Amino acid sequence: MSVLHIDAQVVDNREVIKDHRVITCLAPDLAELARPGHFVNVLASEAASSILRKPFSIYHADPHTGLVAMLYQVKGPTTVGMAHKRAGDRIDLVGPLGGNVFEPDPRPGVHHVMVGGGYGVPPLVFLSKVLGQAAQTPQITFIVGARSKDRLLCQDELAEMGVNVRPSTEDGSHGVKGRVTDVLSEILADDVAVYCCGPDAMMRAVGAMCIASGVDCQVSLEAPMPCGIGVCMGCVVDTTDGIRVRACCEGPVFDARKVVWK
Amino acid sequence: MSVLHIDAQVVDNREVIKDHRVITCLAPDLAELARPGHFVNVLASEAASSILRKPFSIYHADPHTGLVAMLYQVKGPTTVGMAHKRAGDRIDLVGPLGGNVFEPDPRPGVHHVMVGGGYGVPPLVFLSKVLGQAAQTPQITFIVGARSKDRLLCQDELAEMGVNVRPSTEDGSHGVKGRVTDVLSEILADDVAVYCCGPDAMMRAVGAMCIASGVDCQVSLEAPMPCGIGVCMGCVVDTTDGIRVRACCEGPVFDARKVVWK
Amino acid sequence: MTHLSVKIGTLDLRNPVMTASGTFGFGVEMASIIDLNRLGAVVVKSTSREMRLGNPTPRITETPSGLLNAIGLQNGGIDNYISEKAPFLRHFNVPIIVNLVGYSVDDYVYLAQRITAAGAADALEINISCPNVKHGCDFSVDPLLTFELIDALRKATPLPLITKLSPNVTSILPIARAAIEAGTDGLALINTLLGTAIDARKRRFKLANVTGGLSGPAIKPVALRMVWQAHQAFPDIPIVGMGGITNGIDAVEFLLAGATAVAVGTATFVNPAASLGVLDGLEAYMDEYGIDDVRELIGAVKAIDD
Amino acid sequence: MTHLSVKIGTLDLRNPVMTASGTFGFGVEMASIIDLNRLGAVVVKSTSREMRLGNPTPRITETPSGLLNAIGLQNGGIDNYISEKAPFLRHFNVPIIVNLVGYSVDDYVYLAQRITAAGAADALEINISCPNVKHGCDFSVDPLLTFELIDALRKATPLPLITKLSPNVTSILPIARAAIEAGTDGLALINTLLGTAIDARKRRFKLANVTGGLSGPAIKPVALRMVWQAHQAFPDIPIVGMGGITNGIDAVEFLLAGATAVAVGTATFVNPAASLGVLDGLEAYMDEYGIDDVRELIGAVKAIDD
Ligand SMILES: Cc1cc2nc3c(=O)[nH]c(=O)nc-3n(C[C@H](O)[C@H](O)[C@H](O)COP(=O)(O)OP(=O)(O)OC[C@H]3O[C@@H](n4cnc5c(N)ncnc54)[C@H](O)[C@@H]3O)c2cc1C
Ligand SMILES: Cc1cc2nc3c(=O)[nH]c(=O)nc-3n(C[C@H](O)[C@H](O)[C@H](O)COP(=O)(O)OP(=O)(O)OC[C@H]3O[C@@H](n4cnc5c(N)ncnc54)[C@H](O)[C@@H]3O)c2cc1C
Ligand SMILES: Cc1cc2nc3c(=O)[nH]c(=O)nc-3n(C[C@H](O)[C@H](O)[C@H](O)COP(=O)(O)O)c2cc1C
Ligand SMILES: Cc1cc2nc3c(=O)[nH]c(=O)nc-3n(C[C@H](O)[C@H](O)[C@H](O)COP(=O)(O)O)c2cc1C
Ligand code: FES
Ligand code: FES
Repeated sequence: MSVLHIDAQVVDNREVIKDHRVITCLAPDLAELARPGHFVNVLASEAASSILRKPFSIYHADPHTGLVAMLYQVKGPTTVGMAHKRAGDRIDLVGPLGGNVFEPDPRPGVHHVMVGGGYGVPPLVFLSKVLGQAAQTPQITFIVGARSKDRLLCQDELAEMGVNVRPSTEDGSHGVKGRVTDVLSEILADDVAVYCCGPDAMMRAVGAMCIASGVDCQVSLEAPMPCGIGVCMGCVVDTTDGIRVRACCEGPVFDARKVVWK
Repeated sequence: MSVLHIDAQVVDNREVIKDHRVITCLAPDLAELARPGHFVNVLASEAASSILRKPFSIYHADPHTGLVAMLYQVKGPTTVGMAHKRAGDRIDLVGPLGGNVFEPDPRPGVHHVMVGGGYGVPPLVFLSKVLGQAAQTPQITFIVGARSKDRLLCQDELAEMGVNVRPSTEDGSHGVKGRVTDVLSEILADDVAVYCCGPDAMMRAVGAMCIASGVDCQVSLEAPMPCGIGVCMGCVVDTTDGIRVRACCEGPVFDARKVVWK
Repeated sequence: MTHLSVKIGTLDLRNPVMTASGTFGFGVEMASIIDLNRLGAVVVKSTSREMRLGNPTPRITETPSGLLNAIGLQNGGIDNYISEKAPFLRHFNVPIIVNLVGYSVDDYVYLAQRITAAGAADALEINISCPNVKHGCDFSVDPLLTFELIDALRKATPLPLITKLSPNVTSILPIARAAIEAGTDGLALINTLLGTAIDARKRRFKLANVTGGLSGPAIKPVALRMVWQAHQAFPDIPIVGMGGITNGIDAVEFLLAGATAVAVGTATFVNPAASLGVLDGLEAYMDEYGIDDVRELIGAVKAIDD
Repeated sequence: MTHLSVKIGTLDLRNPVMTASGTFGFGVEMASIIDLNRLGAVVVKSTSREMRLGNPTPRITETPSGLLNAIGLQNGGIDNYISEKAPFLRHFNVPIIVNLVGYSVDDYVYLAQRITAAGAADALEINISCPNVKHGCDFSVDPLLTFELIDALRKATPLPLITKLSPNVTSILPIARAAIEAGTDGLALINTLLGTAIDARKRRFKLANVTGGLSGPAIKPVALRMVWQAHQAFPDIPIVGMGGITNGIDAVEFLLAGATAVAVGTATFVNPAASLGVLDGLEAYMDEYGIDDVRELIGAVKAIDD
């Protein structure tokens, strides 16, 4: 593991949808190492009373420009602090973190299906981008779920990338009315590999559906990540092997079959 | 006592000499009430681990524009936080505080002598300004001390105000080489009233000199001011009456004769 | 209509938000800043038999998310309280709780009798736990002494008694039990945690008194734990919870842990109207969650998988 | 040349900065992030007789300037330590201190004997103070049990023994005295303060275990006070001070209070290289103030008017 502690320069920070922003910073070494599923641990500020770093998935990482971006929902001390940053300010990052990241299914001709909700979407956008760079452009479907149209993330970007975007909204204001599983159920097939990140309930439902259909499904779990480097045992998740493993080191991406949901 | 809790808008924040800045904000009610010697208690930030407010003398207060300014030395959590503020940001103030402020000597023709060092200078600038607004322009001498020329505060401003500025520097790089007391000793006379604010050692020496010469001297003491409103008893100073009084309510300005120096 | 009132013994509080002793003076300065009549009760600074000058300065210093104080109970003494402070406070329509501190059972009994005779309070908070004075803790670590003290006070006054415990003990339960068996009407917890701070550059303690009491948000987890422990052990005794309460949500946490009322201390230094902010926040919480009676919250915390 | 080395019993430390048990894993992950050889010692996670899964999740939550943890001593057990962790750690040129935890004197003696026989540590830290496991505190609040435990360990192993005390007591001195009389070579203080946290909106505890141990800057004033108290009472016994140490200045404060060495815990979560940052900061302080030997700092704090 090669973990960097970086005082990166913010180059951009903007709102994308209500309460959700993208912060872009210059961190060439991180941009080099980052893989889809990796996250960084962000420090609110040295002087803050909230002392723990908080984890954010890497959304974009470009080794050529050295830029790395995270998409975040503004909710607590760390993300409020992030929202205040302007171009030129510094941001304190530890990363890339994650001992097990998304593994593209190596089967030729496999149909990659992303299922994302909320701030679970950005790591899957990163994954789609990396997959799209393969010599043989693969088939990628991206199911994005949200409560309503204005909460759907990364729509334009995904459209531009040429992936097959399948939005679903609970209120039917855009795409299929319903949940991501309603869309997924139509797509599941033997040649499909599923990659899922979103709220627990979503991952659980998607995982169960895939397991039932015998389809491989990788889920990226959310757990508190006090250290992110494997030393605090605060992030553990129970696995079907009857052991408790660290989401930061043995995850955050797990085979859905291994996860014991709470 | 009328104490305001204000979420004021910052309109300007600039460095004046190394590590010293002036922050100006819009606070009309405060500008109305503020008198020389009053201070405000500033909160670093709600999310900071340094929870106490810190006191800053009012440097400028203009009831016409509603602007209030403080001159501060950047040294710890609160002042670093203040230094980061930009025009448009908010600053959280409680004030005006101080139960006893500078009382202009009412004798006609009295020679007002200010003796200030470091961030003790700003409240005396405010006092000079207020005195200067009297119908009969009074005689004001302003002795400013510093280690060297580049540490002297408010020079241009005082010159413009038409007060008699008498700088002294320890290294002799500007004005009299020596301390403020070297200048003061030449000036002390029966018709003089002294107003002093600066480091403890300076106030002690100035106070002693005035007492020896039978000259009235008001000193503005520095003490930690956890609440500033008289309820915590953290700011007490010993007086020659054998009691312990609150610097925030019975001060911060005291008759030098009353102060028991530590 | 939201029901906010609670009872501690025979003391009726119109709402559960009071001030913490030593952080509100004697209410005089605060009266020009906030409307005292909106508070559940005003708890004044510890009052002793004789006037006390307290400890030498510096007696306050900052620590991360906390405040260390070694004020040492500076107060004007009981005569001054009765002749000057109480008459002022009686202009308001708010229960007054006087926090008493003494060196001996005699001192406390004397103070209680004076206050009772003068009608200068609606309840007494018995401070057996101040860490900043010599022998300030003898009572607070010894169940027998605590029993003796509260028993004597119980016989000396009909006023409701709230015993304020020290958190600097292995377990608060034996002390709490002693106070309850002796007839206390309520418990107040917690007083400050004993701590110190050192200036590395000067190589000196930061407080003239060497040690001080830690308050503020830093101690909230410890305070919540103790309130919960006391409430589990003695579900029928009203508890005044305090330690780092800054807003309405903090107050709700203490109520859920088992407090019947809460006190706002250090937060008043940061925001002079903090106590009213806590009250407003509590009401807003009750509105949001459709809670009609604040008493529904008391002790209502559940385990995570319940 | 600056002299940084200190001794705890027969254990030589090249400098006084070590890691706090439970915040550095078994050094494996850290070895790829920092140079372990620069540390005074590596103290590993508490190790028990059998493998332990620890408490259910969530077992960590944030509090103002602090961290509440209820990990509950998850570890692979002594066999795993000896066969897998120790051989890895032995590749480094740094003293290894194993933190032991058990349910009984027998457990501890067994663990000490296994470690000693395997040469799998240079010293033992005896954790009698973990607040997150049932009966984790029996030893730490009882001087007689503490004596019995340390006495048995003293007879069972020649390795230096460091007894880690709980801060959740009325006074640490009787426990410290018992450990010293039984032959401990040093004291480690403090472990975490017992606390809890409640989610007001969910009306549930934030930790599955209900209570947890508070660490981080919030507890530094309490930790400094205890180190100072222990050093005043037992000036000859080396103390490993910890509790909120984040930088070199914090370390200097603990040394001044009377610690011979310091341990960095929670700060490692915030900054993976915090322990080395503390060491660098300590050296910078010594340079700035012209201190040649770190031992000059130990217990050198003075009163304000001294
Ligand atoms: C692997 C992984 C990847 C993730 N990726 C993303 C992502 O890409 N985008 C995204 O938006 N999120 C992501 N998350 C979730 C994100 O890490 C959390 O939402 C994070 O907690 C947000 O931090 P916050 O401080 O803004 O808010 P919160 O952590 O929700 O803040 C509230 C917390 O702070 C405490 N608190 C509040 N005020 C204070 C105070 N003054 N002092 C002390 N404590 C206080 C509260 O008790 C509470 O615990 C990811 C999580 C994981 C595990
Ligand atoms: C009446 C009066 C008027 C004054 N007027 C002025 C003025 O006009 N201009 C001016 O510049 N000054 C003025 N001062 C002085 C000013 O109030 C102090 O210098 C003030 O302490 C500066 O605050 P600070 O937080 O920036 O730095 P400091 O208070 O010096 O910061 C250091 C303090 O913060 C603590 N600390 C540091 N980091 C943390 C942390 N992370 N968490 C918790 N605690 C921490 C330290 O322990 C230390 O106590 C005045 C003082 C008084 C009494
Ligand atoms: C400056 C200060 C002075 C205090 N004085 C007293 C006192 O005189 N009597 C008392 O019982 N408690 C006293 N306390 C303790 C508070 O009443 C309260 O128990 C403690 O501060 C915890 O609450 P908080 O974190 O909200 O401040 C004092 C606390 C502070 C900060
Ligand atoms: C997540 C976590 C796990 C801990 N595990 C242990 C442990 O297994 N054994 C032990 O003796 N102390 C344990 N501790 C306590 C630390 O070693 C240390 O005593 C305490 O955290 C105070 O130091 P700090 O404030 O620097 O973290 C743990 C602390 C934390 C935060
Ligand atoms: S976050 Fe600390 S071990 Fe995973
Ligand atoms: S600052 Fe609190 S009484 Fe003066």
